[in-house]
Amino acid sequence: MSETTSDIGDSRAAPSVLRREIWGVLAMSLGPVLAAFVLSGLILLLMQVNPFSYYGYVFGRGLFSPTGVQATLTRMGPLLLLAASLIVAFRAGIWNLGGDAQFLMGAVFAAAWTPLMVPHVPVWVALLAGMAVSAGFGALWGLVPAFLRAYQGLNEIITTLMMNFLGLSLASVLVKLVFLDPATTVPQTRTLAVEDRLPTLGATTISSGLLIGLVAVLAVHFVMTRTAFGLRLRVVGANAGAAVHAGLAVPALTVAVFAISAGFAGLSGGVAILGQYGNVRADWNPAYAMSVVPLVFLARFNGFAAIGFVALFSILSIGSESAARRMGVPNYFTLVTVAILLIVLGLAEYWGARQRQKAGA
Amino acid sequence: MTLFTDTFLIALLAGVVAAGVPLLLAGLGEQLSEKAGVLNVGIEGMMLGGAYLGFYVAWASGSTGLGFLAGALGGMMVAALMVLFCVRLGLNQIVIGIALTLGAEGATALLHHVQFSRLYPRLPEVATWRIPGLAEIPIVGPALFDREPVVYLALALVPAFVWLYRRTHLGLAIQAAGDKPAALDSAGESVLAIRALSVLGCGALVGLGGAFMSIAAAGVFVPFMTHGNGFIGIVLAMLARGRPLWVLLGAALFGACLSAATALQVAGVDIPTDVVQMLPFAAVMAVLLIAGRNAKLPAALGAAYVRGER
Amino acid sequence: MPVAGPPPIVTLQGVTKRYPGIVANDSIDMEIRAGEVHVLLGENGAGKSTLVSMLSGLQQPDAGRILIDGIERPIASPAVALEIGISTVFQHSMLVPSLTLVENATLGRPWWRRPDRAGTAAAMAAMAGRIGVSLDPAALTSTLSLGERQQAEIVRALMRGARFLILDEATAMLTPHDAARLGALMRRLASEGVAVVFITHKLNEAVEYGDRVSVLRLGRKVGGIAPEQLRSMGAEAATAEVVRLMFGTSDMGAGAAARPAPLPAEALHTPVLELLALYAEAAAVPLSNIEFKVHPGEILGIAGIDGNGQKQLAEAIAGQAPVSDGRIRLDGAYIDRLSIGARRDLGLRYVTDDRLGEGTVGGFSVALNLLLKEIGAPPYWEHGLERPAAIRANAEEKRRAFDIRTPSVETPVGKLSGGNIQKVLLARELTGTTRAVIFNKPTYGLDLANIAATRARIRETAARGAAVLLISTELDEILELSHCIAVMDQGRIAGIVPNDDAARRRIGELMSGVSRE
Amino acid sequence: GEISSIAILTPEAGTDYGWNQQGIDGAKAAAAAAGIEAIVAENLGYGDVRPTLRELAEDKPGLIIAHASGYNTAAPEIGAETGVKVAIVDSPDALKANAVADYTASGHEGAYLAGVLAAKMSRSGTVGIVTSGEPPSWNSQSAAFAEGVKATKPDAVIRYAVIGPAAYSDAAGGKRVTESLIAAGADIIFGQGNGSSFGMLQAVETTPAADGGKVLFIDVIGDKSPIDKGFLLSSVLWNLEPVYAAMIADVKNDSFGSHNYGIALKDGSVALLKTPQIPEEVWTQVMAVKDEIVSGKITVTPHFDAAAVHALVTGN
Ligand SMILES: Nc1ncnc2c1ncn2[C@@H]1O[C@H](COP(=O)(O)OP(=O)(O)OP(=O)(O)O)[C@@H](O)[C@H]1O
Ligand SMILES: Nc1ncnc2c1ncn2[C@@H]1O[C@H](COP(=O)(O)OP(=O)(O)OP(=O)(O)O)[C@@H](O)[C@H]1O
Ligand SMILES: [Mg+2]
Ligand SMILES: [Mg+2]
Repeated sequence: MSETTSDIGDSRAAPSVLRREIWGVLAMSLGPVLAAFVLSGLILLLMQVNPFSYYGYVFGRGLFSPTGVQATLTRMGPLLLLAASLIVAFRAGIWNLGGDAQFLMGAVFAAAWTPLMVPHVPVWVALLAGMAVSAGFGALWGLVPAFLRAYQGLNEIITTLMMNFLGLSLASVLVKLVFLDPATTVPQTRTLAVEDRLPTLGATTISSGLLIGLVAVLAVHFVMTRTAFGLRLRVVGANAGAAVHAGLAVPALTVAVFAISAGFAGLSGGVAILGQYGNVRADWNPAYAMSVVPLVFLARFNGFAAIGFVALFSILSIGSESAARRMGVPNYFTLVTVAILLIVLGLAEYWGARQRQKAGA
Repeated sequence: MTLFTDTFLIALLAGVVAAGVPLLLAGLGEQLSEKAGVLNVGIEGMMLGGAYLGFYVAWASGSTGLGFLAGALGGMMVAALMVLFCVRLGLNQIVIGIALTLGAEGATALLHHVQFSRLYPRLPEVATWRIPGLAEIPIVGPALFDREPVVYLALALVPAFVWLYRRTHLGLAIQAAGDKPAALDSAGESVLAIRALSVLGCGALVGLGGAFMSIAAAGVFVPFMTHGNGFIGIVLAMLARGRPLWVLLGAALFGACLSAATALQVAGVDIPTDVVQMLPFAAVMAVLLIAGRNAKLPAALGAAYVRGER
Repeated sequence: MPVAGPPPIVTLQGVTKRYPGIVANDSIDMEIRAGEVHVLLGENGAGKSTLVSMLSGLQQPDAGRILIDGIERPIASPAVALEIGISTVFQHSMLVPSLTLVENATLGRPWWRRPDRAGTAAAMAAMAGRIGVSLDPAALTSTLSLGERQQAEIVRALMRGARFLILDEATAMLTPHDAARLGALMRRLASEGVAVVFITHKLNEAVEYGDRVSVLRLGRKVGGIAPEQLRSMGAEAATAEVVRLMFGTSDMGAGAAARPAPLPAEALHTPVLELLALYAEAAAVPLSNIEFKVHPGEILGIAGIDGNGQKQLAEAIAGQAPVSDGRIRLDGAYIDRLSIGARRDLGLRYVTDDRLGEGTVGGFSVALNLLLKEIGAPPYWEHGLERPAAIRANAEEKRRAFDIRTPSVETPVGKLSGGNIQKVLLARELTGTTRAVIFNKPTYGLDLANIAATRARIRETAARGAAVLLISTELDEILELSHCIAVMDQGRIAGIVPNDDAARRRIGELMSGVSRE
Repeated sequence: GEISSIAILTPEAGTDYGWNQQGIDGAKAAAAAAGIEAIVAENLGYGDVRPTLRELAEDKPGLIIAHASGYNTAAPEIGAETGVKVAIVDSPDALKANAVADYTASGHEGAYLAGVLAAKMSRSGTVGIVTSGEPPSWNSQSAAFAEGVKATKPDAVIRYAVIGPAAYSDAAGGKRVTESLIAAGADIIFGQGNGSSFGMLQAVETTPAADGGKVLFIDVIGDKSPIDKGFLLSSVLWNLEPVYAAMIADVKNDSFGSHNYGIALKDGSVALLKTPQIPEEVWTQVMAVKDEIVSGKITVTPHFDAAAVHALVTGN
């Protein structure tokens, strides 16, 4: 499963080429979105729903209404952190599909300990510590597959999927039996008071998780494309045999990749809890990581593109719930729209690659 | 009042089969697809497709046999999209796989909403084939040898696949398509044909597994009813490293753990349910730790084949 | 030119193939006739393999026509090629590693049929016997050395009973003895009416086995020698003519340099690289009791038939394979417990023969591949940050110095021709300070000019005081460069001989197991 | 105060003959009775409900009903942020004047009656409980059911099994586990689960009891008699309309948030479904027990934690 990314040599293009590229990128990103809406619009027509009103509501809510766009931006925070997590892993050729459990581990431990810390230390200390805890426990959960892969050669797709199932169960065991808020009958952790959560941006309801997520994705992008450490990881990912031959410490790098990747996933859980939700309920699993996986692939592991796709996905998921309700369409339709969008974006990528090849020939 | 009567043991063993057969079919299907170099993460969607179409046809026609056939067809219909996008056009297999799963989840839930959400039709019990002689064995007999034909088919597929992989040119070609497609291509065989065939075969098996869930194991279709069985199928296929018998063992292990969890609860053993539910996953991790060293995957797994590309 | 008799099996008319940034084949006209060995020559990257890929159906021309038996017929796929009777041994292995040789040989037969393993194995063994190589049809391909794989591919191609056989650098991995046998076979096939296209960088082979020569340069056919001409010319003159066509000058590669001068006595005091009773457990050919010393400035050749543990030896010294007993010393310090990177830091270099598998990262640019073993080192990285200008400058410099033919230094290295990938490897390993260098088949796949340049570089490396271990299956190369020659047989050193007048004979004896010393 | 509309949020679709459907139907009925509009947001899942809450709050409905225990942190927070009154479940302590009220809907009294009914109807003396998970509302009914059985027939055996940690849609699992319970001797199944309850129903319909007779099914929350094939013994019916109607009235009187709401046998918001499977004399006896509960002679205390349920069912 080696993915040869095309931006490896990062062409330093001339200005006119650049302008053409920007147009190309715009056409390449808006075109497929439109095409996807036409296709799902046809299905809506079959269901006797006016597609224009439906998508009017989707974008009206997800992008153009003040509270809607704030919800979209808030939703992006944890997703961006997961994108950062996956970019590190995928660029290093590590198929970490266990992001959901790593996310939950981070969420559960941050939720368990931060409310306990708050009375004793300044809030910002508690929040920073909570984020550190979440990253730490996310990373810890990632270390099992890391060591199995690095020192036993065990394929990480199997182990991360298994650790995912195990982690979901463990998270709910922890919530129900260990970190239970004694004050409620509902199995959930103690709640971090609204005023103790991560600050929102100015007078909005946008969680500062958005900023953390943006910084994380950009930092990861920079590290992976512009630093020696990132290059080492990419060598391991592209050809492990060559990495061994070049004298890279492949097992250590593998463990490092897992720790960073799972750490970001854990931090994503922590930021979601500390910034938005305040507590974790038993059996809670928003399954964000599985949604981000295809987005990161479509972005070809590029941080900027990932931000774009995460934004699009967030707009769609915030907007279509509202549209479904207003139009009387079952919410399941959102799944169909996302599926069509992913396929059309994949097709656009294919078409673009062919165009590039033709242009080069 | 003893709990562990014959009847109870039979039910537990039958439970292993009921939970294990869809996993076995999913694992065998995924194994076929992976051997040919296509990482099929869309099998959850194929399973749902099979579960829905199988149930619909069985319900509408009143024939479970037709239902199972339609289930295989439903899986193949979703698989055909995978063939078009990933084998023919070479799009990213993980993106398309996840998209197909989401799409099938949404589509079958919508269809269920329109058709069944008021009536929740349930099918009568599926007729079983009683194997004379074997069915008389105490406990094991009724649980294993008086079953729906699909169960026998699933079990028979295990040696069939061993035979296919080892003893036919097609088997060699499938392995070549996953390990070094260029070699297969230069030997004059179509990589696309082999991969398409494998993915369609995968879809048929997985769809049949889904139909088994909706027609036989549940007798009813509800949205998202495969609830992750497809992903467990992926794990089983990877765990088995190309050997069908290992898929069978893995599926049996999973089924056994589920039945064991039920048995423990029914027996009133007071461990938290969530802990009991971790059993199968913990068991697989244990197997991985003990036996899973150096799991080798086909070299070209996940990579689209483009002739002459360097 | 009036055509007498049947039309050529394949006729190329204005065939053109373009890749991004390069015209790999530029309007090529060529005829390939039954009963002829048609030798295709050209420097690395000239476009030979590209032509082969179009003849075998792996690529389609962007322009031009292909005629089969005088009738236009595109070779749309490998299946069509096979149907026409075109059988190819590609430059890079086309065997499935996870299948045995027999199973590889049966690929392509009808799906439903049961593989006839016994029958195919017998046929393979028979064909192998005919060309004088020995192979184990039941062996799993991944356990075989590159040389053994190449032999198996030749056998498989011959088994297909083709009327048109293409051999793309098929002798690159063979010993001169085996190459001669293959040559004789080509002649025999030609006399039986088969058309053979033979690509090689060894001009002596070209002149000896070829009926007709075509020379490619920068994608264009720049000339050729017709059969009558070739027959009348004599070996010497023909070689000179070929060199003129290929490089535009005729005094290339003239006469191998004499043996190296003996080392000064003081160089022999302290060895740089020392192996002490080294054992390594490996699946097929374990190393046992390997002992030798290499002094500063000394080149120790390792001769032997391919697959006798040479690769294990190189990997054990480089740190890529575990050592079960014995020690390795570099400049007096024990290095056998050190990691690959630590050994490299001490000045140990290993030029691998597996240029695609481990030597390079195919999807990465030439520029990055040139620095693959120095990631993080200044001036290319400062404080861990990439310095693109420095990386580029380094690449441009190496590209010039080593004559790497690439559209740009940003081109993914996997897109280069085999020989040019090899140049990237050499360029990477032969710069900077080195104490000991292991060369594993350093010139395989290189054209004449590049072989000469590479050999000069190996000499230079030694002259600067490094110890050199030269693993090669080319005896001439070893005799040209080495001070001493160790012969490997079955994972042992059968003997070490000084490079004197008797060396060639004694090596032959050692290789064939006649004597041991 | 003024009230022109109410909004209700549910995690799943309102077509499940269960929790979601009862909530939505109740809200619609209460709104219709009060002559106001009901806005329904269904199928929201348990992931992130805040955006929907904020959007609904924009239209300033008189009341937002957050109909899932998973919403009981988010709803009061958004209510406070936007100044909209919210009703939540499973958080009796969250009461806040003119802001938050709780309606912990627990059918435990009805489940107790179901236990009495099961004990009287069981031929084998073994009854089974199947649940798709262990949320508080399931637990309180499982526990009360067990108490009802024990109180009626102390030597009865109760078999208890959970399909999976969150196996709400696992219909095949529901059937498999139910079949195991039947094989363990149960001839009455008390089943709780959304999609998976159809698998339980299927098991009951296709598996004979140990004595070869019929196994009967006791459902919860909704009324599945329209789709019954003669195996539905009863159901612990919830009716949320009175609860919501009381809320609307309180909003009008500015007394919302002064007290919590509940469902009980007393006002008929909890009831036991009568089906043809129940013989008249048994029904009469069960109704007698009901009267004792209503009159306070028998008190049924809810147990919301899984451990209490395990203790009750294993205490054989
Ligand atoms: N698939 C491809 N994509 C891009 N460029 C290619 C491809 N195949 C060949 N080339 C380019 O075409 C040119 C000719 O390559 P080719 O492999 O035919 O050379 P060659 O004559 O066989 O050289 P060598 O002797 O080194 O094997 C090279 O510059 C190479 O980089
Ligand atoms: N991992 C392995 N398992 C089994 N056999 C092996 C393995 N590695 C090497 N061999 C066998 O050991 C023998 C020596 O291999 P080695 O690679 O050292 O030969 P070589 O002369 O260096 O060849 P080349 O340089 O062409 O690869 C070969 O016959 C090969 O089949
Ligand atoms: Mg070539
Ligand atoms: Mg070697």
